[in-house]
Amino acid sequence: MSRPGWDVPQQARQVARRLPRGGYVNLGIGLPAAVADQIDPDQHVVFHCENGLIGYRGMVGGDDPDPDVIDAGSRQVALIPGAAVVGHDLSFAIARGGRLDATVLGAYQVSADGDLANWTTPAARLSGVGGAMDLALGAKQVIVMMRHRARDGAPKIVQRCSYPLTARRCVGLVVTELAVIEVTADGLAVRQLAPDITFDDLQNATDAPLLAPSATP
Amino acid sequence: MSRPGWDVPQQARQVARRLPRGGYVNLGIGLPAAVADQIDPDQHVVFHCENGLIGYRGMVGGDDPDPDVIDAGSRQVALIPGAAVVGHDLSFAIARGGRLDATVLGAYQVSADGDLANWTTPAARLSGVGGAMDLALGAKQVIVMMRHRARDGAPKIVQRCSYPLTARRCVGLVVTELAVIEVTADGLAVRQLAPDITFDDLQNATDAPLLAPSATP
Amino acid sequence: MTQRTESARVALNKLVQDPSDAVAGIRDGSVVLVGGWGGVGVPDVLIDAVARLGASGLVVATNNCGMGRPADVGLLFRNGQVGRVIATYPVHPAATDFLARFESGEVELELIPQGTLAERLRAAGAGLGGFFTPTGAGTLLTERRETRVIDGLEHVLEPPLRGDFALIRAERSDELGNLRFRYAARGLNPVMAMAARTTVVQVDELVPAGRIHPDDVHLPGIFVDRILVSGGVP
Amino acid sequence: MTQRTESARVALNKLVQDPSDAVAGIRDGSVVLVGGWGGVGVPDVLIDAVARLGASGLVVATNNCGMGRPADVGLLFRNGQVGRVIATYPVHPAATDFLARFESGEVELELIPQGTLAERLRAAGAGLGGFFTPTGAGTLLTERRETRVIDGLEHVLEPPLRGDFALIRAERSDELGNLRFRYAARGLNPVMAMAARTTVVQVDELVPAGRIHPDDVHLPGIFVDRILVSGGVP
Repeated sequence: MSRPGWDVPQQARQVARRLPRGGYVNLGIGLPAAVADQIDPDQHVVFHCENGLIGYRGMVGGDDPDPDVIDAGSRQVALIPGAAVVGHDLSFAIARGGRLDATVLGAYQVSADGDLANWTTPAARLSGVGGAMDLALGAKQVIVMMRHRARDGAPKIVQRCSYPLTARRCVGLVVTELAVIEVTADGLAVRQLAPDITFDDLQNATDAPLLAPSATP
Repeated sequence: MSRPGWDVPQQARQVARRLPRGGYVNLGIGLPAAVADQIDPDQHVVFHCENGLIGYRGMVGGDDPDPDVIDAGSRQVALIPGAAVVGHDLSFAIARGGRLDATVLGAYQVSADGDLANWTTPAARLSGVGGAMDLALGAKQVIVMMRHRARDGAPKIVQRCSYPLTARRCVGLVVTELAVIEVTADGLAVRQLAPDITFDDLQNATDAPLLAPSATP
Repeated sequence: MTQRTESARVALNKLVQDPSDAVAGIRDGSVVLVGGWGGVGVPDVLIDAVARLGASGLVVATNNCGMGRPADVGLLFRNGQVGRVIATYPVHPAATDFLARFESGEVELELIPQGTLAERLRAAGAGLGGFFTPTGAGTLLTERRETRVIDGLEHVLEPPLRGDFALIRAERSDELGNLRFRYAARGLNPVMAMAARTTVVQVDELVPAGRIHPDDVHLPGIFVDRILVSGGVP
Repeated sequence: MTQRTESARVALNKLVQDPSDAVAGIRDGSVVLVGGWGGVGVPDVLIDAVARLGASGLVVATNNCGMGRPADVGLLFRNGQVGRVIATYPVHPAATDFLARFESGEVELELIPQGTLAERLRAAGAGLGGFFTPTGAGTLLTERRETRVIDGLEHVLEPPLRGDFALIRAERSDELGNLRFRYAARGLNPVMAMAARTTVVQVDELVPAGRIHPDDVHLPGIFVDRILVSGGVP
């Protein structure tokens, strides 16, 4: 069954091409992991993983998997020439000390003013937080990569988060399978729509009001 | 002109033989540096230097001096097999985190209850502190190695320090050229006298009352 | 007149032959820091030895709560040995033993951000009394923490996290306990070694003193008390 | 809507050819962290470049205040470029330039314990708002610090020490700025690199990316902004 909008590799490419050239970028678990597979090597982005690997890429044909070379979701990856390894203390000093140009994180909810909720739900009796709070607060730019709606169809881009927050006013860009949306001082500005998606489709799938591409500078 | 009591190598041997077998020991600048030259290798003491070298020894004939292998006083030393190097952050985490079995420090004054003054004098307009406070507070045992009197003849083992303190109640043992003195709950207990020194000589050179060897358990 | 009463760490004779000797001294209620991140850097033989030891009511600090491997930290939950766990990501679907104990109320969970876990361990190792961090401020996870606004940003005061024991894993050790880790298997292992009163390392390979260049040591042996050479639980 | 406004550190094009480019941006009043401990690990070419640049009223953090070498931190005192210095051991007899400026009241000194200097730098690098330490509590050096009794021991609250620039020296760098240091020349260089908004490294040798094994990197290039290859001031 085909779903509307970009598939995961296409969505990951939308994130990848917006990453700062030559920047250091952390990728969270889940959908964001796919960005490492879609980056143009000429962008010279260096990926940081919370586990202490700095400088990795997605596996390609011919790569030998190494059980100790994995990403945040324990997926096999490969190291680039010039990679470095640190322990978790230094890995998170990097994240918390403001050294990451961007982090790409999954989310349960993002609000119109960039609040992020991505570690627990009101119904959850048990949650994991991992590096979400460290990264959301420490990275220079927080990019959310997620499905546009929750499994039950509820919009995840909301006027105000109803889920417990990870950090306030931290998200700068949201990339879903339907669109690329920037969090601006004026509101949520649609920067790009997936080919088969109209602005009205998008607004219908979104709780917070959106600014149409033509209406945004 | 010969001075009474032990010479520096002899004094250093008095310190060295009291270091815990197989222990990690920091040596301060000045007189304490000589302890590295006098240790019995069979004690397997590992010397830690505030500059991040762990596992060094005094130079012996045939050693090649290396400009980057120096002790806290910038004196050339050599590394033992099994040496390790860390940065200052980790070197002082070791000192402050309680990993050192002992530190040997110089002093201006030591009080009867083990207060240490070794970084400045009341007259000084300018002082250096280095790692003195970190080590005095962090090491499991603080051994002071110093001349028994100041250059002006003033006793340095005093009832109460008149100089600004480095740390309170930290000194466990004082080794001067005249004697080895332990700081005990009952007072300053003389553990050993230099060969040509009497207890009365020692008491005359000392501001605080001493417990004679026979009077101490 | 020493201020600290921990037993001396000696550079000598750190090698232990038997897993039970490696974990000797862990008692009911001990605070045990368990290294490993996901499936890498896991001290499985030491965890297995704690399971055989049978101490209970342990307070365990760990990144995960089990990944379904034969002897990861999940084994301690399966055995009912854990009273409280401090973890960052306990929700892996394979952490079924933890889940069962958590659901039944037998295990109390303190969930903390991963960077805060690493920093609290390091603070203990560095002899700090605590630190202010903005991470987690204003969230459910830090509701009981003291807060302070520093440079316009809300911070929480986090205490050091000290362990009675750290169980860690390294690729290689020399006779003095100088360690090398391999890629992502480094993880929390070094900071946990710093934070514990007694640090036990499981290593794949032991080499003579001097074989690891001093500038190539990842964690100096001063943080290591016992070395067990073992390639892992079969 | 980013929270931090520092310019991006890029993995690309870190190499600079000229010492003046290496220190470009240091202005009157900049906070400059200067690596080196005693006579080792001293970024002499970078210090010399700051002397030629001529910025004044600098706030300098350093272990020593000069050892009488041609281009150690003493040169900045000789030139009258330093307004305030944060140091642990400024009393070396060869620190004559510092001494003269200190005696005349031109330079203000903040004397701090060496471990506190390292820890304050690291706290800045790790994004902490400050930390409690027992070191220096109850002494003249911490009279103005907030204090708190933790576990029965008096602690002082120490703030992070962030630099606008760090000038450091390493033995070797690869093209991405991954660094190796040599023995005691490591010193404060890595934590200073962590603590500065812009970190400049003087290296003896540059090697291609991939030449340093990932597990052998002492300080990852993410902390390094500019690389100058130079064997030192002649």
